[in-house]
Amino acid sequence: MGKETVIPFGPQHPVLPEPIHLDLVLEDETVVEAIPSIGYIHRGLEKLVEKKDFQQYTYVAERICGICSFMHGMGYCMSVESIMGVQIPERAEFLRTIWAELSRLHSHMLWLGLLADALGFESLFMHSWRLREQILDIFEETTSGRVIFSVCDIGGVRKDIDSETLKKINSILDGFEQEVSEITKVFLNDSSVILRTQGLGVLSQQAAFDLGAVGPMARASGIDIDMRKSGYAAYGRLKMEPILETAGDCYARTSVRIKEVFQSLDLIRQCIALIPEGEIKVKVMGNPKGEYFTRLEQPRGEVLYYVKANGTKFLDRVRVRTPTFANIPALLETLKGCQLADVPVLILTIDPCISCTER
Amino acid sequence: MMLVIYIIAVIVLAPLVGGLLTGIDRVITARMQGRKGPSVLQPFYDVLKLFQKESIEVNTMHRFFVYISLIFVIFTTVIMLLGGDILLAFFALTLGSIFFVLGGYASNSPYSTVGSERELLQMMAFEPMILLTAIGLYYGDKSFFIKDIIAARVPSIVYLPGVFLGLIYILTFKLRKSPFDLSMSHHGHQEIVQGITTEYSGKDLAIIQITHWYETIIALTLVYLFFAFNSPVSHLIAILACIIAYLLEIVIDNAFARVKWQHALKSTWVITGVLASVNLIILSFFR
Amino acid sequence: MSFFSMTKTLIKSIFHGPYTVKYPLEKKESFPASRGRIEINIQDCIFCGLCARRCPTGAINIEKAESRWSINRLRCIQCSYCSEVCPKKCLKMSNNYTAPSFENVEDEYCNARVPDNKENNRNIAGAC
Amino acid sequence: MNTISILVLFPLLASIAVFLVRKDAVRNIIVRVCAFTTGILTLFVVCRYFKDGISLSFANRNTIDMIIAFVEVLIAAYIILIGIKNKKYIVSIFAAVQTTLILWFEFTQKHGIDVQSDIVFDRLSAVMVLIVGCIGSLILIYTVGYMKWYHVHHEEYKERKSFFFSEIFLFLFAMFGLVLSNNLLWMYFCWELTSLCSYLLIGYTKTPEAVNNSFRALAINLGGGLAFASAIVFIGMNFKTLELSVLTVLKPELMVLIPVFLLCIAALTKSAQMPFSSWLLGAMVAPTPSSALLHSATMVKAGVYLLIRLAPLLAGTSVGKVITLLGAVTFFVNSIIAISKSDAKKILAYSTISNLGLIVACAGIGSQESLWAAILLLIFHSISKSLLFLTAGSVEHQIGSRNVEDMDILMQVSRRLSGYMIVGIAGMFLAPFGMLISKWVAMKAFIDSNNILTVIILGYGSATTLFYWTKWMGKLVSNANRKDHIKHTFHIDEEIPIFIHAVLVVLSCFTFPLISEYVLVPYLSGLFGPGVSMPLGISDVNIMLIMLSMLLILPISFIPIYKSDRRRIVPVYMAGENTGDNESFYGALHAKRKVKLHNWYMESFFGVKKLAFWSNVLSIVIILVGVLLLIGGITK
Amino acid sequence: MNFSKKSPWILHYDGSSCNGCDIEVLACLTPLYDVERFGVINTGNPKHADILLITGSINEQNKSVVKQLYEQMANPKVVVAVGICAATGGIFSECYNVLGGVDRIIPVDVYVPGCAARPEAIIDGVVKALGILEERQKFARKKA
Amino acid sequence: MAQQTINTISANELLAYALRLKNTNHRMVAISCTTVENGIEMSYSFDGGNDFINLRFIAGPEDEIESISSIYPYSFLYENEIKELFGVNITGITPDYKDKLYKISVKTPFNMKEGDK
Repeated sequence: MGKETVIPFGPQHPVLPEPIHLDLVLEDETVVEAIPSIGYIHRGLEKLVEKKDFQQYTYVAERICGICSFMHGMGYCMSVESIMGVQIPERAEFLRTIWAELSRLHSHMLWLGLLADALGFESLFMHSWRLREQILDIFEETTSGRVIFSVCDIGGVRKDIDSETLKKINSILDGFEQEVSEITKVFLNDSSVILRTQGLGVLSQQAAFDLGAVGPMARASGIDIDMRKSGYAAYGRLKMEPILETAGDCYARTSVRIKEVFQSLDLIRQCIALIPEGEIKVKVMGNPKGEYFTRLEQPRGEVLYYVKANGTKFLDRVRVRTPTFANIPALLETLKGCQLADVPVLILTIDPCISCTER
Repeated sequence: MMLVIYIIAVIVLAPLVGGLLTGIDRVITARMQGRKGPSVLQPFYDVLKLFQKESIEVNTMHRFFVYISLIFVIFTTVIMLLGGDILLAFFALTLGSIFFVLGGYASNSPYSTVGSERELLQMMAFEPMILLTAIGLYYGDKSFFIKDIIAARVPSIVYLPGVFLGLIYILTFKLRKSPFDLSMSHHGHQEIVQGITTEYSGKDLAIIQITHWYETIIALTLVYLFFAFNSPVSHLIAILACIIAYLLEIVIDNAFARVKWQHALKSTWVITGVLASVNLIILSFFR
Repeated sequence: MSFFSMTKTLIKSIFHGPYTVKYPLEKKESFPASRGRIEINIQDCIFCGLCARRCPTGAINIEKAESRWSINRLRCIQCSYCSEVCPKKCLKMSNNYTAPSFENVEDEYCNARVPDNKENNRNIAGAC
Repeated sequence: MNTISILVLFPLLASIAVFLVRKDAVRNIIVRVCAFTTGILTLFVVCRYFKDGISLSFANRNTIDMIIAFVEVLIAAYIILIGIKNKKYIVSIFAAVQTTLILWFEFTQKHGIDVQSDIVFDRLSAVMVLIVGCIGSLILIYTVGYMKWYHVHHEEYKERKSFFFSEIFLFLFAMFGLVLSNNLLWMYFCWELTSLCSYLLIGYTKTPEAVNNSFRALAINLGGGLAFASAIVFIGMNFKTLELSVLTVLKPELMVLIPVFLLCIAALTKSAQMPFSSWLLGAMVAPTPSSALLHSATMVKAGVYLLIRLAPLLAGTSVGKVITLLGAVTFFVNSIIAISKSDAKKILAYSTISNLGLIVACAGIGSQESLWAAILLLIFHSISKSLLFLTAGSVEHQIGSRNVEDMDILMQVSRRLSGYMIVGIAGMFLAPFGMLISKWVAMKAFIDSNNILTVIILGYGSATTLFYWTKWMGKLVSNANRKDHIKHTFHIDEEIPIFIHAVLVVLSCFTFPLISEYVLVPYLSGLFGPGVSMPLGISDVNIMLIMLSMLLILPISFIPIYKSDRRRIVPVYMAGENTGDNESFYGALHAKRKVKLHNWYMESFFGVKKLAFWSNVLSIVIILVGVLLLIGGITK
Repeated sequence: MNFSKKSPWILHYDGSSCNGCDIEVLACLTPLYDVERFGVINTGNPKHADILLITGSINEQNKSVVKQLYEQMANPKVVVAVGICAATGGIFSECYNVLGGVDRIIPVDVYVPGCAARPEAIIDGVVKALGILEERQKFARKKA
Repeated sequence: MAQQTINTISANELLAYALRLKNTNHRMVAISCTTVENGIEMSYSFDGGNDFINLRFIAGPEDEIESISSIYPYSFLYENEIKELFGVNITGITPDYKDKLYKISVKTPFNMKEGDK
């Protein structure tokens, strides 16, 4: 035809907070082909186990990604604990769950903001991020870090939350819920947002399964995958149902995440109500030997940690399969035939975390 | 002699007012977003900084278009504010805009080119409505001259409500506000980087900013025309109307997501087409 | 479907006033637990080297012979692991973060027994 | 013999002469000389009779009539034969019917009809003669250069250069005859002759596509011819006259409107208005000079010329309204479709149809303002469009493609050529240039005649016009630095006519107040009586001229600025992956990938497939409404 | 008057950070910290930017990108390395694909420590950078 | 906690197993690998809702492992990565990035000795 436009999209691009590159082949503005190129953040973290001992690696694991940093630390610790056969105190399980759900809140709020930004809805972006700061404050108060917490340790957690603070968290979350429900209404009801998200990037249930989608991406297409149902940490003692949508478009993915925000609020409240008194950490002695696969539900979906230890201080292998890695095939599928203006929106609806993906 | 003084006054004052409006816009927008926002004079700081910066370019041709564009936009402002022919002013403005678009093509860079296409598409979407506005105003007074329009016995808004609404609709394009900031937005985060201005820097970018200030004044002058008539008080009302329209645009900017080009084109043509056509057809029956 | 559904929040924000903390002018109250920088009480330090060995990034350097403890601020990840393992508990995390700098900052702390040895006490003013 | 007759007959002689000469070099000289002579003759005739005009009648009219009838029969026989040979029976039927009709009229009904003046030269004819003569001769000179290259690059086509040149001269003869004739029978003869020339030129390459398209053109034009013939018979039988000038001063009653409607149909087919527009698009397979001459500058103008002549009869009547609406719809739809095209000649063709639509709409209104606009549109369009066609031909010659997308390297290949092309495009739609001035007045005329629907259509149509021209212009100014471009020489035979055209485009804009004062106002005064004036205010005209001067002066004034202010040149922004040459980036798999930048075509909105069918239906409906209105008038 | 101090426009590029510093850079733009008070706009376009904020370390694949972005910025320009990865490579400095801090590739003017760098620290870093920007502007004008 | 089932298979049974798992609606979770003495230990993890199954075999340096991208198309990223970083000779990946998924400053695959390749 000769009417094709080929342009680079990324690695540096104002709508991309993280570097990923696409060769976009357009006709007018319609994407005919999108060929990805990754590796801009590839550092080689898995290989770092050869240089850091298994205790130090906790801190490396947390820095796999700065957004779900808590979950990464937790997943790694859980794997090592499982290998070593350590049963951590119940209070620690609950604290981990609270922080995990707070992480989900902060991640989803961040995502909502970025989505609004990709849609060109600046005020919504600002307000989402403003509300997110409340969660970060809770984090800072309880874990002493804003985005990277270093609070999870092998054998439990390093900091406790006293009951006073738990109450305070409860009241902060009440105010938060009220304000969030105000702006999430905009995401779900405003016509200009719906115009941009509804019917965009549709992934049918079959396609989502065939492409191995995980997390909200899969749940928005009606696939019931939620690792929290497996009952790790304290989830076994909480009431929760995975949130499912069937449309499989960007709107459904937004809707799933928004509902998960409220679900997380609910889970945190349940935890605060149920949390037992007790120790927060057991002492871990010796070195791990054995292997274990741990699977958790991150804000972005299912994550898999595979740890293999040989009885020395240094582990044989740590393998992390992050949710974004699993969602990339689905993203490429949805990009076909979309508009150039939709590219950032579609990239965002998988909630990409490139630094997780490339490690 | 007076004419020369007038012209110089327009050339100097229009960007000052335009810049100030942009500054106010930025402050109000920030407040709406729960932020403190920059100082009101920030747009001037930006432009002055750009003038002090190094100007780099990707080829020797593309800066030329920006300057020509500015000259024709100034030309338009002068015609309009001196009460000249409104259609002629539009033609000069279109000429200016086209040079701006050509500037985007001239840099031959991916995002500039896509920006140019989008800008052109926007022009295609809103130009008819601007023409129809002029025609509507002409219907009232049998004159395309602004000085005649604002000296009419009744304000144009009385018989041109539909046209006015259509104009408000496309004002969003002219002021480069969301939802119609496809080609170039105030807010940097856009899929086509900064569209046409991607390759401009330093002085050239400053010129583009100033051009936009003039365009803001031109856009508000159009609103003004609907309210001004031969009573002196009406001019105050008209200025008030301009301010309200501008505030409305700021709210719209903050309350909408950016639309895609298909929707921008379709909705603009349909809405302006219906509003303006119905208004004009009814008007033509009463002649 | 609705139009202008954001307006309520927008107008509320105008009346509420900015949420902004005017940072350099006024500071946001930082939490007591906030992680800022590692401070050392050099008098108590016994230069055992445990912190240096456990530090995941190798930011801490100890020369036992010269009784020197130094930390590279641009390597420290504020994990607080060193303060946990310190047998004398002389390391602690303060909630003031390190200020940005124009070059690599290495804070050195020398043994308190030679306080006047200015040449070896780089950045001591800022540190102690 | 009168100079006018010489002017008309000279091309005929040239045609025969060129046809007979087989040697390239000799023929080229003859063509140049004849073209030059035609040009001079035109200027001479126009200068001589411009002031007072002239009408001629011929004593030996009957002889001429007989010759014409004889040639018509020959032509008809030829058309019937080729129609049968190529199984395009519709052509044969049309030719047979209309020739029979005319012959029947000639020999049985014509007695007693007296023709006062066979040829009328007034200011409108002067304009047409100037266009035909000047542009025609320039294009002929251009053709000499063009055809040299054409057969080098298209070896697959049989070389028939002498045939080609001779056809063009023959066409000039027909065209002069057409615009000068007041005698409808003569006009009809020339009308048919132009159709034939067009057919022959479209079919020049003899490819199946060309043959097909040429037959389509012939069929539609013969259909128009049939309408013309019927109109002549109707007029001759009812009003006992065969003079156009007599017809136009009749009262626009129903009986007059019927033949006028028929003539309008003929005009619409010739001017390729919808639903008859398809032939013009097919005609683009012809070599570019013939497209420039026949299919944009002159022959298609014959239709609108006839409409402008008939305008006094159309003003305010139902036929006029129908014609206006049809013109407006054609204008709108075709300028929309042009957006979805990337072939330069296709764009030009759609733009031509669209602009003719505008002229038709103006003529349909028939007020003095609208006619002012119509004639001015006719002049400016002819010059600009012919410039564009010629440059498009040369561009094809230079870069081996006439796709607009490939023209981004033109700036590197030939700065002058792209400069000319930019002038041509600017002339088509930009502010201080002629087309826009006329559009402006046209709009004013529509408003003043309370044709609000047309105004709205015009508003939206102009905006689409802006889109496709600007994106084309954008390609021309974009500095693609592809290194593999071919250096080609710009033939002097091509450059001179192009240069003159470009100068004419600018000059005509500067002088349009003069054109208005010396041509349009006197002509319109003749129609509407005294009180006709230029529809634009003096201050506006002054501002326009200031803008035009600015456009000329500003680029030059930039030269010293460039000299004093040299800047650091950095690579184009490609998200950080520019390979350094502005042409490619590091893409997936770390491989270099070429950046391709193409314009938008928005086929889903503006594609032919989407629009052509329904717009044709719409225009047929409009015509049928016209017919119904006439029938309704009869039965009332 | 020197206006570069009044309107610093930034370009943020994520080298190979863990996102921690990235989201803190973005958080600076949001209501709580709102760096637009200082006239800061996150342009996302090297041609418009005055300050290049880089988070994360340099690796094989992004080193040419960083270099190119730096070259495409107009003078005067300042580079701020945000976070310890951008300064030294941080905890990742021993990874096989981390070449080290940003100063391996382009001259860095201000280092903002922290893992992740706090928004306050980033604001401080930008303010520090403004001083350098002003100096450079003066120097450039003297030379001209 | 989900059951950790590790089925040790031989390399040439992989496709058959994968197909069987696909037919019982298992989704692939991850492909992991570890360098062991006599080659690369490959683990293919599958999830079927309630059960979590790992297929395990050791790929020797000379072995050709057939890609399961024909059964699980989204395995291509994992396989490309493993092929590039660990040098497992996986054949028939669609699309094959030909060891260009990442641009890495050190020599890959890691287990190669100096001078190889």
